[in-house]
Amino acid sequence: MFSKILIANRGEVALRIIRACKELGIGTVVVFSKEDEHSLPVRFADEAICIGPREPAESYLNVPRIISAAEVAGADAIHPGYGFLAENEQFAEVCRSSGVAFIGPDPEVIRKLGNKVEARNILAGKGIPVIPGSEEIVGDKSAALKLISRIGYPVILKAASGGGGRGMRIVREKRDLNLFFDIAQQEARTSFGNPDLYIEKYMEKAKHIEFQILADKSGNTLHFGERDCSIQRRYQKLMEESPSFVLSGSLRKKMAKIAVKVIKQLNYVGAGTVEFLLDEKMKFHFMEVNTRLQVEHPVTEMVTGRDLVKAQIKIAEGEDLDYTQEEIRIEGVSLECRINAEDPEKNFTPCPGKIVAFHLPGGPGIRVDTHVFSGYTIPPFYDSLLAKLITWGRDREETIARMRRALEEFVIEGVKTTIPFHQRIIENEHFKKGQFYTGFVEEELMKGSEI
Amino acid sequence: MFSKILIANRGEVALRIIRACKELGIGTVVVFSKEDEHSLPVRFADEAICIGPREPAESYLNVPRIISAAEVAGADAIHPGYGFLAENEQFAEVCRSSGVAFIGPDPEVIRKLGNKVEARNILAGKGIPVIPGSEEIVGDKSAALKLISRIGYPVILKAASGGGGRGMRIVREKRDLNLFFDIAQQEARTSFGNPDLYIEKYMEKAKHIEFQILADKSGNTLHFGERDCSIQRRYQKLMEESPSFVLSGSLRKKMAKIAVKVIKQLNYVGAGTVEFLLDEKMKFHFMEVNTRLQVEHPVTEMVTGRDLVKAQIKIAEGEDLDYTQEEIRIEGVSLECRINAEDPEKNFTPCPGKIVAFHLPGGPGIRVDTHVFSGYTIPPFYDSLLAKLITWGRDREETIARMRRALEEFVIEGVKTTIPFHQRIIENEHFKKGQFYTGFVEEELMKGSEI
Amino acid sequence: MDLDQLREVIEIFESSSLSEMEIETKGTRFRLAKHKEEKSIIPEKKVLSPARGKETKEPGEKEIEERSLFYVRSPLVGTFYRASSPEEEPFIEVGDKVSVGQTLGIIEAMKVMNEITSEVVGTIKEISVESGHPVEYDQKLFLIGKD
Amino acid sequence: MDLDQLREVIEIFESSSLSEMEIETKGTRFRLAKHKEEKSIIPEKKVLSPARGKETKEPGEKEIEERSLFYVRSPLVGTFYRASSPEEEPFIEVGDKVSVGQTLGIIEAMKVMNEITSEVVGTIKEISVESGHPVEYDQKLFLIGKD
Repeated sequence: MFSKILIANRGEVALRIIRACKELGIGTVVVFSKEDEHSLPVRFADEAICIGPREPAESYLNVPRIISAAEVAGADAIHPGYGFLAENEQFAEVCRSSGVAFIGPDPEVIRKLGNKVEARNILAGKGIPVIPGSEEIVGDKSAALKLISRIGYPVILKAASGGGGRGMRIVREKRDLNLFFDIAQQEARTSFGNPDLYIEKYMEKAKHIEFQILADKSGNTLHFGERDCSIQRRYQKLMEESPSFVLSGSLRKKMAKIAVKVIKQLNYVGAGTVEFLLDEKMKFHFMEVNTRLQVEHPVTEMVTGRDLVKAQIKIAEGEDLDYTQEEIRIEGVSLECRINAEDPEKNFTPCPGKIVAFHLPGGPGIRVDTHVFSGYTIPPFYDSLLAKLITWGRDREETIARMRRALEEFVIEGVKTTIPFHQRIIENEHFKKGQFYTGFVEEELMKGSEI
Repeated sequence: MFSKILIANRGEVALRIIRACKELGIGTVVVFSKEDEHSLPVRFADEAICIGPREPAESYLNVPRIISAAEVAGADAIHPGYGFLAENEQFAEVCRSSGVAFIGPDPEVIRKLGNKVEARNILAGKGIPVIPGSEEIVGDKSAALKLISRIGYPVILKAASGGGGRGMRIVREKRDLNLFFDIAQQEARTSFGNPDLYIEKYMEKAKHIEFQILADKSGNTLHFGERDCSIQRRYQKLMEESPSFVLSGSLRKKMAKIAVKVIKQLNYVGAGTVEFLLDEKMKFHFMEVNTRLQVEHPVTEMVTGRDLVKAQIKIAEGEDLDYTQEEIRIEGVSLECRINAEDPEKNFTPCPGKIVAFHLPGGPGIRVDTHVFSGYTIPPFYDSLLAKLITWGRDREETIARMRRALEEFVIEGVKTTIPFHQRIIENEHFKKGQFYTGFVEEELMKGSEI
Repeated sequence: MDLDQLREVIEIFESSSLSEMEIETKGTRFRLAKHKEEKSIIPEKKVLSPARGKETKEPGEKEIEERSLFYVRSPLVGTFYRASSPEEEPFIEVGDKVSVGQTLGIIEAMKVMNEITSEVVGTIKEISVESGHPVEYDQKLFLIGKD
Repeated sequence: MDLDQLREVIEIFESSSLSEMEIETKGTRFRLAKHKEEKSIIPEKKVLSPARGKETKEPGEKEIEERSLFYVRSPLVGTFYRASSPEEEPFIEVGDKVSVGQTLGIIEAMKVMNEITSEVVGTIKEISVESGHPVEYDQKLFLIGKD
């Protein structure tokens, strides 16, 4: 068993990992930037080590400083959380060579899955239904046109090393390609240090459905049901639910089987998420594998009653999963709202600042994961996630009703938040019927409106 | 369906009922004393009506004022919560005659069960194993001695109209009887307006085990498993868990069957709790029925996934329970700590005052029911319950580990609380092994100590 | 006293970050203080009960009440009536003189009519609730100018 | 009353770290006060990291630092050494004169030895960390009195 875990992250996910460690009786050391000196993870961890100034490159993204902190503190494992270095193969590599366990898959696996084109090609060859698209980097517009002539419009340009929506553009006609190709390359270069693009068929009105997987070192690979993450804005997830309202039992089984197959193919160990697009005709297509804990993991924890972070740690310790697929039961429905410090009336502009009042909702079926407290100042240097509000109910109706009253009870003063936006979504008739897709927020909800 | 429910209570239970109503889409009107003008229930209810000054007799216990408020507000039902008028048969009676639904059993049933001696006698005759004791009021010491000669020492004196530990005394020898009989009578008179006492055999090292029941108007009577409420101080429950760690599956079934039988015998409709004492030899004895929602109902909600308050309201609306006993599954383990504004180092003296800092624990498996917020002043006129902290885990170990870290995360400044006391209990080896009984806190934990 | 100087002192104080200042010079003493409002973290009720909606405390009201004005407040929850029946004239109107013990209105609670009587001698300055409207405990019903 | 003097007094008080000040001179008395920031609702860390435990900010430190004293702070996380090996003499001792660029100590991070050098000319007043102890980013290592 690990005796001390270093948490190489900040905010609510750092707190989430500290909580898991405390429950397992494992010591915690959190690294932090000068800016986060008074944050909750720093207060609640057993130890805290300042590793640099506020700039992420000098702190949370700085591999040598984090490794050095692990050595100084005598940590025997590092949990990267999500974001920052969570999917960085070099970091995982340095951890290994420094003799510190990296809580995540092997660097080779991260590398393979980090290159989206390579991952597509590997898996397409093994009978996984991938989205029609390019088998290699698309270097210029003429190569793009050639591919499009084969798969047809619309298509989507994506960064080969990408994620999080940056470098992505939908191309519905030739004109769009001329407009967007160079911009997308430029964005990919700025965001990921790699301008390479690839092209996929764009699925209209498709849902984003992902399966949570845990795989141990002995090859036991279990799935924990799916999450529907189709409520997005600019490819950023805003709300997630589990299970999906539209999946039939047999389709769920089929997709889960493929998801497990993907993970097994890769000799993957740890927690991972297999993402699919589900099109209007209920055909599903493999998109990618995320090799980290997901922001939205709590909805899966709520419906399965399993603590995914503790499971992740135990797998990294070499423990085997001591239950079978049949023992994982999905009970009820869970919904998560990401409450961001953003102004939904002003195009979701980030709203850093001091929280002057903070009152959490409570009662049955409510979970809140947050690092914010009354008096805390949200720094402008990191992301704008304030709190994850998660509700559970026996059915989707109860879950939504709880979310409605919890959003009403939640008091955050001092900064603008996305609470009014979430309130608007849960009152939407299409949302209530499960009729939403990745373009829903922008194409339907925000059509002709301020939000 | 009810369109508006009046909540005749204050504090966390008023908030609990408001939450249930909001989730059901039912309007709420809360009554309050002048003292509670700035309380959370007053802020969160749709409407709020001040009914009197801070003295309970002039506000929360004043039947005409509450009924008048219901009439003025046009409420079609009243939820009494727990405490105050929750088990008052006259109140239930006046509600009925005023044409307002009382969310609880019929006044006749409340009356029958309110007289503990009568309830014992009715049920003993129907084959329910009651605790050996008096079949009528014990008027004086000589009558008491006569009874004791039959059942033997130790015995316990109880108030016939009692509850909550007042008027109760353990008698281990004749000298105790002389010492305590008059005091107990006096306490019973002061507390319940009735000096009548009865006597029961006192069970050494017995556990307090109670079953949660719901019964609808069609006679469907379902149980929701048991709660072990043996962690008490002066007969006041401090911690509760579900399920009990010591019950075997067959014993649980047997006790549940008797509990359901008790409720059916009485033609009881609504939510009720059947209390048993489980002695050292694992023999169980019926104690009494509580005809209200219990403070500790959340632990049952956590392990069954059922909202008991919403169920209670639906039954009062005339709806039938639409599931069977087999569909009620007990999953995992839940524990509740009652965080009181009391100083555990000074004999649990109440500590009213202003809350200057209030920070709730969060993350997986945590539920908090509280009416307190930062800046709230706890008035000295009502009870000292600050918050109920409830944790859930797949097994008892996980539940206790979560409680440990949640108690650590919980910040309450401005008043003394019982948090250190709860921390001490969960670290106790006997507690961890489930080896505790109603006298545990006073006879073992506090032996030779300040707490 | 030099008021211009006072104005200047206040200006200096206001533009500073100080929260308190005392100056004593040549027989004159200034004490200036800024107090921060302590805000409740819970938002104000969105929907007030019909009865509570009416009640707004004006500044200095307490002082006024103590001196010459007197509020008659509701001793209970119920429905307020200004007359003994819809056909009758109201018991009193604004401007009427009232004596101690005189009936001002009625509050119906649980089918019982409770008379509201005056505790002072004076003139009705204001009737705060409309007839037929619900009232809560301690709600203001009448304002009387004491004689 | 001399308002210019008042302004100057306030200015001096504001730029200080004081929370209260009283002055009485030639028949004039000033009392100035600043109120403390509200307290964080989260309790202080019970267990500080070994490195952070050492850092305690004394009042007025900022001023001192600006004028004649200079803190050398750690630019990275690692283990601090006062000598190049356990057998060697420490690079410097309290009281030693140091010049710009002179090695004061070493911080080992990931098996790499990073020299800590002086940016000023002066005298070592204090060595804040023991040899062999871990240090974090921005932690004070040496106090130098500038010449």
